Parts: sequence; structure tokens; C-alpha cells
Amino acid sequence: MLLEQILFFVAAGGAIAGALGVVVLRNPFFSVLALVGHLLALAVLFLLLRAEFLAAAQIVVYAGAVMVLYVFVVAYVGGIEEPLGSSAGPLRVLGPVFAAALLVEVAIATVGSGLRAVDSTGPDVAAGFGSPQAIGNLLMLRFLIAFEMASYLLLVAAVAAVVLAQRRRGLEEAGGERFSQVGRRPERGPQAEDPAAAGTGSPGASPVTEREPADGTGPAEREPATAGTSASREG
Amino acid sequence: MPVLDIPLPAFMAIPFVAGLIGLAAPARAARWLALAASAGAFAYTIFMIADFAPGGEGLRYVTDEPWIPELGIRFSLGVDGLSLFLISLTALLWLAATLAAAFRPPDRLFERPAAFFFHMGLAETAVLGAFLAQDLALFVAFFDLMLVPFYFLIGQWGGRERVAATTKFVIYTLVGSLLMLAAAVALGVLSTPKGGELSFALPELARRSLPEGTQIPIFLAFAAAFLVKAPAFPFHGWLPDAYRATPLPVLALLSAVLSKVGVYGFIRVVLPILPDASVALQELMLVIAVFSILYGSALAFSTDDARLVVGYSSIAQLGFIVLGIFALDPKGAQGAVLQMVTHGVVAAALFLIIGVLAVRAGGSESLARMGGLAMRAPVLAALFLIVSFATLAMPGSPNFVGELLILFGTFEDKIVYGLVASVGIVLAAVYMIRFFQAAMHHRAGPEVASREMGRVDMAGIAPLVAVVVALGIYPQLVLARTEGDTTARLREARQLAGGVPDTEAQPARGVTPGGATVPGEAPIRSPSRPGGESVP
Amino acid sequence: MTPVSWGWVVLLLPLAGTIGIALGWRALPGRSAGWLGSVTVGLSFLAGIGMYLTLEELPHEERRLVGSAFRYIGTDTVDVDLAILADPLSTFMVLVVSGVSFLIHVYSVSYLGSDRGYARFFAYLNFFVFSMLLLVLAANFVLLIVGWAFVGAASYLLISFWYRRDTATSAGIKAFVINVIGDVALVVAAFLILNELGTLDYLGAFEAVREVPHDEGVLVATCLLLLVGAFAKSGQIPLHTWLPDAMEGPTPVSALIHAATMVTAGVYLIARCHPLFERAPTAAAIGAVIGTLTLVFAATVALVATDLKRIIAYSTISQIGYMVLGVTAFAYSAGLFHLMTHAFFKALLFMGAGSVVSALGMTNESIDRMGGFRKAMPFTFVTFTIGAAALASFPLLSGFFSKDEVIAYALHRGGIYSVLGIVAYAAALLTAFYAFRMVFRVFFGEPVPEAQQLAEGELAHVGPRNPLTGEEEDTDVGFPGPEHHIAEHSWSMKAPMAVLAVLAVVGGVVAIPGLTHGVETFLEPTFAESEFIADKPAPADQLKDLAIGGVLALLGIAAAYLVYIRRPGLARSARERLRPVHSFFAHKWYFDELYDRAFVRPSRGLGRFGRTTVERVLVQGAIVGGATGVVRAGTALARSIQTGYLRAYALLLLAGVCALALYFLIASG
Amino acid sequence: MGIAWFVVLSAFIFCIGAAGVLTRRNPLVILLCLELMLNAGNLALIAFARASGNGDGQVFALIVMVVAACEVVIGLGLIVAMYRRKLPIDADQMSELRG
Repeated sequence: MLLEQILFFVAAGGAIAGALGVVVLRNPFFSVLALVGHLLALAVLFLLLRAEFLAAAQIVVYAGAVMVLYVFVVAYVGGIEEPLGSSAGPLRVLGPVFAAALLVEVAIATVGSGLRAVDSTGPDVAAGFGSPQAIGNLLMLRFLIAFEMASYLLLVAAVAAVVLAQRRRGLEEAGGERFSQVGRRPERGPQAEDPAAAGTGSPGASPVTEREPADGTGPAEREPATAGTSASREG
Repeated sequence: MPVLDIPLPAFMAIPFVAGLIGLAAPARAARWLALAASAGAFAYTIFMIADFAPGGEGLRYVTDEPWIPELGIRFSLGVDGLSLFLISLTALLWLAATLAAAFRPPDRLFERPAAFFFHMGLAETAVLGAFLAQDLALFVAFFDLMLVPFYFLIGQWGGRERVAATTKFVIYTLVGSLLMLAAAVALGVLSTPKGGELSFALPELARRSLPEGTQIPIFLAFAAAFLVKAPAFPFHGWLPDAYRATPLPVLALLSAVLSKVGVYGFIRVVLPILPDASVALQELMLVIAVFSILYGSALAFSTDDARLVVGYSSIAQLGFIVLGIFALDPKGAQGAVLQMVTHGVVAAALFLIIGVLAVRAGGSESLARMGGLAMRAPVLAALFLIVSFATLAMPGSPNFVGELLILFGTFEDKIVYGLVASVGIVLAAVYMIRFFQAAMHHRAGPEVASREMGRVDMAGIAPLVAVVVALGIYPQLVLARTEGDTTARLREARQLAGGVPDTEAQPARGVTPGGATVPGEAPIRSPSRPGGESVP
Repeated sequence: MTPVSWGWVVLLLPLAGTIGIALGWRALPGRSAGWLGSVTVGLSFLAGIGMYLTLEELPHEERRLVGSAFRYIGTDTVDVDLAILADPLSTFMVLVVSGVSFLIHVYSVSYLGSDRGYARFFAYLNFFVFSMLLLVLAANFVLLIVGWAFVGAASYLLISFWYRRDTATSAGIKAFVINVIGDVALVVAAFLILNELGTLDYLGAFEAVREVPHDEGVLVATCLLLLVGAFAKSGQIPLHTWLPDAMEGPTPVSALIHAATMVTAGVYLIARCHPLFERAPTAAAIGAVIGTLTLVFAATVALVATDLKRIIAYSTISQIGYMVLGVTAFAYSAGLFHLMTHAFFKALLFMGAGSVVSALGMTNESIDRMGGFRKAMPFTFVTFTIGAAALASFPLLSGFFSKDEVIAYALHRGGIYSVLGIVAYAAALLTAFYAFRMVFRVFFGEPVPEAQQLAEGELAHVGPRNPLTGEEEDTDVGFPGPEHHIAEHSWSMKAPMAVLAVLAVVGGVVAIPGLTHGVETFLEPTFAESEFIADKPAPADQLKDLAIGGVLALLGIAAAYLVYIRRPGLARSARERLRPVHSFFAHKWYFDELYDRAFVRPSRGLGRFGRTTVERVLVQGAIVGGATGVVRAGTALARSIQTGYLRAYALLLLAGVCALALYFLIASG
Repeated sequence: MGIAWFVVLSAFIFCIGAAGVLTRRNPLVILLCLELMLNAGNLALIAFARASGNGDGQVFALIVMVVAACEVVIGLGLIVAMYRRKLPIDADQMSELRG
């Protein structure tokens, strides 16, 4: 009993520490590492809740595969140092405030008020509770549809990832085509910025958006650079 | 029945369907499809006119299906003498405008021809629907549907500052339309008798009676929508910007046809359904009309932009039409209907001609930069001259017959308004001749290159001029067919307007005085004298 | 063939000519366009003769035939056919109009021989003849108004024929607008007639008007409106200002439209509507007074004007004043007789003037730069002098009989008319004076250089200049023909002038008081119901009046001879002495200035005010601003939320969650 | 060990994650914070599963993991694509949707 409590507080502390680390650390790389720690702590908590399989999955899938993916991306993109002082000032204050408010509310809800079920330790459960076998049964029998759907979702996500990460497809083509439009009728550029276009309300908006790709700010103008770099990358 | 008998919904849908197909078809095919569709629609209207026996009353080719039965809204279309020529006007002008648009040199106006012609077709369908609708809800629906394609036509293919212009145009007309929508609903609900079921059918609405107190706000809402669409002073605020921004072929339609839908609504909807209010607010409408005439004319001869000369002049012309309608006199209404048709033709012709002029004046549409164009373009000069004379209602032109009848109708009871309005004829002479001279006469402008019209311009303009001349020689073609239904719409309001003067009492030739046969003309609210049969 | 069918032929021939020239102008080589125009008009003159003969065959009371083609306007109470009326009056007008038009066509064939707008000119000219014939043949008021406006349009087109001249175009627009004012007046009058008499057909209305009591208010108003229309067309005070400016047009146009035919339409209208005017004597008297006023006014201006064509224009105004006096004094045959003779000699005068102006190289029309053309242009001299003599009502010439018959009738009517008659006599003296002022100053005295060159045989060629402003003409199109022509050199100009000269001399024989009554008897059926048909001055009185008139004419001519030949200095000294009077006349009694201040500038200002102030403040500001402002505000609010910052959206989401949770807490607890 | 503790803990983590999403600008870190929130959710689910004594909650958590994985894949793919196009890796500069 005592051991259980000690474990809980240690794991909880670890989880919170990891979470805070994720949020406050400057370097994304360290944030990722903090998250890994957090996940491990959570796994311990899962075990305390008699969810062995999930704990294992948490460690293997999350702390393993997913986090590795993160690490790769961070390595590829490069850890971008970022001042916490964000451009949108109010967010900096309001974000934590609302978060805290939510916490307070949920805490009151849990401890102070109604939810009677949660202040017990829960019923005694059979030995096999949360074992891979039990979960497997549930998945294959009761939640088969959800299981299938999840697998499809994964498949789609995989395909999407491939498409997004591809080199000479995706946005680039559209951009290139837009770029040629810009070349064809340059006279549209200034019109897009004129106060009339900017100042008109929703009814007038369609022409604006319809012309928007050509205006100075869109990605179109960066096309030649991209094309050049991608070409060079091939060479 | 016409030689080939197409149900009206099919006829109405022709341009829209053609536009849809055009979207799918290659760009080159789109223009031909649009041409073929508008030509077909026009040909069918010709059959209708040929088939239409003069002098009768009542609807022809009626289609009447339940549409939204819960609300008692029916999909009911029909042609009568009132709408016949407006429909054929629509078809004719759309043909001319499509022609003018289809063969232009590929400039910015035709980046996406398929989309352009699709919107044109949609617009034609909407306008035809508005003219054909015999159910108030249907009318309102088409009336607002017209706005959508024009929003895109101006917003996408327009000239400079088109976005601002479109916004102003759409918002402004939408405000009017929403008022009308509210009014229509109120009308349908309030006019439903105890235990009776809701109905928006125009004849039914005309049969049901409303107390004058309720009629007046409803009337005002309708009037707002129609006057903004017309436009009439002081509701023409959207006109200058929209006219400057709209591509000319579209502008020809905007000014020639859309404006007519508004004033058409007065005769079709307001007069028969809200007779008490029409009588009560007659003076107000007459004042607005007279102001529009004088004010539009004054602006027209002080502006330098060719488009605006015609634009303001059409404010004045529509003032005449409103004057004729609210004179509440058969002559006046007849003149108004004729004027709708003829003004539509000449206004469209003028805008197409402005396009031709601008090409020769180095792309400028300012009068100051034109001049001396007549030198090597005698045909252009001749056509322009005829159209100008028709626009200023030179006797011998159909417009003159229209304005003559309008003035006669106004003199009948409201001679003061008539006299003030007839000043507008003189002003019209001033600004049209000024326009013609500034463009064709005087020394040649800075970069004027006078040359004859091309075959395409000719194909667009010459038929319109031919129509003007033909109607000038034989206006009776229109008058004889519109008379029955036009007077029928007026009857109730006129009886309310304090009895019918004896000189007008005897029914005109060829019209069966039995108003009861006409949908919506059963004289309920006429204690004094039954419709039409009063004796001299 | 009946007179009516002849009438249709008369009407349609010039129309055919117009269309033919307008469509075939490319195909027509050289001068054939002109000849085509002349031939059609000539044929329609012959058809007019056919009309005359067939009409003569009918018994008197049947000499009123209406031929209807189809219903033109038929709705409610308006019922108008496209119909023509063949009666002596219309036949008379048809003959005068088509006859004179034919001669002037022939004259123009070579006068404008080398103008760039040759075919255009004849298309317009034929269109004018068609319109004028439509005007005189119309059988109802609507068709009359149509013809009325058509001649106005034709006159506009021909005035601004040389459309590169700003003076020409502004003169054209002036003429057109004033004519439209007349049209509007006629429209209102037509409505009153319809309302009062129940129909717009001449005959029906004239039948119905008999039941109307004398000087009934509406009827007087109707007649006054008719007068406004007539005066606008006939250049009577106060609507005369366009006519002198109309001289901007080519000389044949001045001769045909602004002297012989169109401007006399007002006289025709009054004569045609005589049953109305006889029912409204007040209106007729007002018309007579204005006519007299006009004839005096125009005569005084003609005294001092220096532009040759404008002198003749003012004399036209003055002579039409005589005709108006005649017809409003119910002396219809006299007025129309003067209309006919005036057509002859005035057209002749203009042709001569055109020839002289050509001799000056088309660059100048001021009589100050003319003189001594007698030797150089004998033919022009002779014909012009005949015309002037007829205008001055030199004894036994046509004008002598016609003008003095008008005055005789006026004196005979008594009352106010006798006063007007005496005034008219005074004006006759002035007429004779200025008529020969022209002759003496143009053809006598020191020969100007052009005259000497011409005497030696070659025609002056000066660079094209606008005689009014002196500005260089735009030579590629629309300036008076590069090769100008004078009567002496081309038979097709001589022939018509000769014919007209003969007519101007002998034209009077058809109505010599006491001897012949050609006009009167021929027109009798039209005016049969007139109350005044029998009430005519005794031949003796007429002869007396004739004598007075002749003496006055001779006096005037003698005075002119004295001033301009014997004592040339006299004119200048007189001008010095009467400076204010002279300048008052020279400024045409300041009518133009008055109108400019009273109408033109205010309306321009109004337009400017409307375009600037009203548009900006009321329409755009209040109304549009109100409608769009609300919408704009709403959209602006919505847009301000759409910051585009992902995290801002997230914040809103979180706030929403908090609020929701709070709600549940409160709800549960 | 009361279930309530677990629930409160999960709420705490969830709020930390939310705060992170709101305050950080690096999309990568935002994704991490989303992971935090999801895991908090998982923790709560499992706790409830324990309280109710049957495995449904655990299955639910498993599905959530799957979804989270998908979200990660897509999110990272987007980040890589942005990087490819030399777009700034900054949530505040991707404000094309500004009205």
C-alpha cells in the first residue's frame, strides 16, 4: 500500500516535471526529451491502474516510435531557438490564466463535487484485467469496428505523410501554376492591394480571394527559389 | 399554340443549361453554345409573339405545379400581354450582348469565357423567370437570383475598382431585396383569411384583401426594392460606380433589362395586390418619378463619361415609366410598358455603340477625348444617330409613342406632373444631341482613329436599330397585345382612385370588358362601379 | 388614281430617294447621287400635279379625302391612323414644297458639286422633303407632330452639315432644342384637343369644335400652345433666335429649309387649324400681335446686320411675320399666297447670295467686304435684284400683290388688326430699304479685289476659313466645298434661278385683286366653313392699299439709293448719330444674351450642382452610406476576430471550454 | 490509492499542455503539447476504466493513441513540407486566414 503511494507520487512528479519541461524548455530537442520522460512516468501510472498492456504500448509505441520520429524531424528542421515572448502579447498572459481556470474547475468537479465514483480506489478486479489478452478480446469482439477504423486511419495517415513529404508534388505544382498566372497578368497585382479590395466586406471578398494567390504576400513569389533549390538538390 | 410548343420551364432553362454544358465543354465551344442558346430562346419568343392574338387578356402557356406545398408556394409560370414583349426583349438583348461579347478580341474580359457565358446564361434564366413568375415567392426568388450572376460578371470581368463597385451594388440592391422578401412573406401571411391556407399565387393574393394600414408598409418595402433596381432618384447611388466598372456587354443588359424587372414588378405585383396603398401613395411615387426625370437629365448633360450620360438618361427614362404606371391610367400604363421595351432596346444599343466608339477614341470613354468620329464611319454615324433620336423620343420613334401615351395618361388626372415631366423631353434632346455631337462631330479628338464598324459590331447593333425602326413604324404591334392585361392590372386601383372618368370608361377596341375572366381581376373592393363596364 | 393615292406617291418618292442614296452612296458615282435626289423630288412634284388635277375633278364639297394605311396608335381613348389628308390646302403646300425643293436640288447638284459630304447632303435633303411632305399631308395631329419633328431633325442635320465647325454644331443644337420645345407644346396641345374634342383627327376635331363656345378657356390654351409650336418652327418672337444661326448650313439649305418651306410650316399649321382659332379669337389676336411685333423687330435688325445671309434670314423672319398676321387675321388665302410668293423670291435671294459668297471664296459673308459685283456676275446681279424687288414689293411683282393683300385684309378686319396693318405698312418701308441696301452694297460701288479677279475670269481661291470666327477650317471633311461654284459658271445653278426669277416676277398674277382669284378659289373648299370666308375687302379698297404699298416700296428703294449710292457718307453719319439705337438693333434686341442668362447658364449650374453637391452629400453620403455602413460595420467586427493566429483560435476554444465547464459546475452544484 | 488523484493529475497535465499550446510559437513544440493533452486524456480514461472495473476505457485509450500517432505523422509531415518551401517555422507567421 505504502509502496503504491510512493510510486504514485514519484511517477506523478515525474509526469508533471516532464510536462512542464516540454512547455518551458527553449530548444525543441530538449522538449522532446522531456516528453519522453513524461511518457515513461505515465507508463508507471498506467501500471498502477492495472493497465499493463497500455503501459507497454505507451513505452513501445510512444516513447519508442513516435518520439524517434520527433527526434528525426527536430534534427532535420533544426532546433529553432524561440523567445517565449510571442508576438501576440495577450496570449502570453491569457493562455496560462485560462489553463489555470480550467484546472481549478476540473479539480473542483473532481474533488469537491459530484463524481462519487472516483474517490474510491475502484472495485477489485480479476487477475487478467488489462492484460493483452483481455484487451485483445475486447478489440476483436466488442470494438471490432472501431479497431478497423483505426487501422484505416493509420493507413490514410501514412499515405498522407508520404504525399506531404514528397519533393516535386503537393503544393509545388499548384504554386508553379499560380506563378505562371502572375506572369501572365501582372496588372492584377496592384489591384489586389488597393484599399477598395482590402476594405470591402464579405460580399466583395470572393474576387479578392479569387485573385489572392497573385498578390505579393502569397507563396507564389517564392516559387523560382524553391524550384531552383529543389532542382539543385536533385543534381 | 406556337409552332413548336415548349413548356415554359424548359424554355426558361435553355440558357442556363447551355451555360452548364459550356462549363464542361472547351472554351471555344462555350461561346457557340451560349450564342445558340440565346438565339434559340429569342426564336421561341418570336413564335410566341406570332402566336399571341392581339387584344385578349389572361395567361398563356401556364405551368402550375406545387413547389413548397407546406407554405403554399407554387411553381407557376405564365405569359400574358404584359410580360410577352419584356420576355422577347430579354431574349433579344441577351442575343445581342452575347454576340458582342463572344467575338471580342481576347482581352481581360474573356480570361474564362466558359465561366463568363455560364453566368450570362444563368442571368438570362433568372430574368426570364422573374418575368414569367406568377407566384410571388417565385418572383422574389428569381428577382434575387438575378443578382448572383451579375455579382460575378461585374466582380470578375469588370474594369477598375470593380470590387468596390460590386460590393456597393450588391449590398445596396440586397437591402432592397430583403425588404421585399420580408414584405412578400408579410403579404402572404397577413392576407391569409381565417382558416384559409397560405398562398402566394399572384391572382389569389389580388383576390384576398388587406386593410390599407397594412398595405402601406408592404407597399413601401416593395417600392424600395423596385426603385433601387430601376434605379430612381434618390436610390441610384450604386449606379455611377457600377456602370463604370461593368464590362459593356453586361452593362447593356444591366441597364436595359434589369432595370425593367423593377418597374415591371410595380405593374405585376404592386398595383393589383396593393391597390389601396398605390392610390394612397400615388403622389409620392409621382414626385419621385418627376424628380428622377429632371435630376437624371440634369446629370446627363453635365457629365463627361459616355457611360454615365446613358446611365443618367436611363434614370430619367425610368422616371417616365414610373410616372406612366402611377398615373393609374390605361394610356399611361400602356405607354410605360411600351417604353420599357423600347428603352431597353435603345439603351442596349447605346452601350454597344459606346464600346465601338471607345475603340476608335483610343480606348477612352470620355466625351472630351472623342469627336469627329463620323468622318470615315457613315454607317456607324447613321445607326448612332437613329438610336440617339429614338432615345430622346423623337416623334416617329417608338419611344415617342411611349412617352406620348405616358404624358397623355398623366395629363388625364395629374396635369401638373405631366407638364413638369414634359420638360424632361426637352432636356433629353439637349443631352442626347450633346452626346452625339461630342462623339461624332467637332474636330477629331487627340487619338481618335475614325473607321467603320466591324461586321461583329454591326451584327450586334444593326438588329436593335432595325427593331427600333420597325416599332417606330408600327408600335401597334406592342400596344395591341399588351393592352388587355395592362389595363386589367390597373382596374382595381383606378376604381379606388375615385371612379373612372367617362372618357376612358368605354373599353378600348378588341378588349372584352369582362374583368372577371382575368385571373385576379374579380372586382371585390369596388362598391361604386364594376370593372370596366361603366357607361359614358 | 385618286388624290390620296397620288398623295402616297408624293410622300414615298423622296423617302425612296433618301433610302436609295443612303444605302447606295458608295455605288453612286460622281454627281449621280444629287441627280437621283433631284429626280425623285421632281417626280414627286409631278405626282403633286396629279394630285392637284384629280382633286380639281371632284365636286367642291368632296375635296377632302383621307387615306389611311393602318392603325398607328390604338389604345384606350387614343386612336390614331397612319393617314394622309388630300385637300386643297395640303395640295397647295405639296406643290409649293416639292416644286421649290426640286429647283433647289438642281441648284445644289453643282453648288455642292465637290463637297466631300455630297451624297450625305442629298440624303438629308431628300429626307427633309419627305418630312415636310409628311407634315403637310398628315391627317391627324400625331402624324403632324411626327412630320414636325422630322423636319426639325433634318434641319438640325443640315445646319450642322459641316460638322467640324463648332459654330455649325452649336447652331444645330440650338435649332434642334428650340424645335423640340415646339414639339412638346404641340404634344400638350394634342392632348387638350383629344380631351376636349375626343379625337386627334383633323376632320373629326374640326367637326367637334363647332359645339365649343367662343373663347372657351381650354380651347384658347390649346390654340396658344399651337402658336408656341408654330412660332418655334417659324422663328417668331420669342423663339426666333435659332433661325439666323441656322445660316451656318450650306446656302441651298438656307434657301430651302430656312426660307422657302420649313419655316413656313407654322403658317400652314395655323391655317390648317383655322376652325380652332376662329373659335378662340383671343388666341388668334395674340398670334397676330406677336407676328406683327416679329416683323417689325426682324426688319429693324435686318437694317443694321452686315452678314449677307443673316440679313436675308431676318427678312425671312419678318416676312413670316406678315404671313402669320395674314392667317391670324383669318385671311388664309392671302397668307398662303404670300407664303408661295415668298418661297419664290426668298429662295432666289439665297441662291444669289450663295453665288456671291462663293465668289468671295466661301470665306466671308459680310457685305462690308462686298461691292461692285455687278459687272463680274451679271446673271446673279439680275436675279438677285429681281428677288430683292419682289421682297420690297416693287409694284406688279409677286411680293407686291401678296404682301399688300395681307395688309389689306388686316385693315379690313378692323379693331386691333387695323393698328397692326398700319404697323405692317411701316415695316414694309423698312423692308424695301434693307432689300435694296443689300443690292446696292453688294453689286454697286467700288469693286472689291475678288470682283475684279472674277471680271477677268478667274475665281478667287482663299484658304478655307470660318467666316464667323475666322478660324482655319478642318479641311479633311466638312468645310464648304473646296471648289466653290458661282451661278455664272454652271447651268444647273442658272436654270433654277431663272425659273424662280420668272416666278418671282409673274407669280402675282394668280391673285390680282378684282381680276384673278386663283389661290382663293382653289383653297376655298378647305376654308368653306370659315366664318370669314365671305368677309373680304372690296376690290376698290384692295387697290387703294396696293397703291399705298407700292408708294412705300418706291420710297424705301429711293431712300436706299440715296443713302448708299448718292451720298455714301450718310449711312455712317446716321449710325454715329443713332449709336444706341443702332447697337440695340445690331445686338438683335439682346435676345441671345437674355436667354443665355435666363436658361442656359442656370441649367448648366443646376447640373453641376447636382453632380457635385447632391450626389456627394445626399445620394452617396446619406443613402448609400446608411445602407452599406451597417453591413460594413458588421463585417469589420467579424473580420477583427479572424486574426489568422492559430493560437488565438485555440485560446478562444479554451475560453469556451472553461465557460462550458463553469456552466456545468453551476448547474450541477 | 484514490482514482481522484489520477483524475486531478490528468487535469493538471492537460492544463499544462493547453498552456503550452497557447504560449509556444514553434509548431513542433505545439505538437508536443498536444501530445501532452492527449496523454492526459488517456490517463483519465484509464483511471475511469479502473473505477468502473471493465476494459472499455483502456480500449478507448488505445484508440486515442492511434489517433495521436496519425496526428503526429500528419503534423510532422506538414512541418517538413513547410521547411522544404523555406516557410518560417512559426505558428504566428502562418496567418493566411486573416479575414
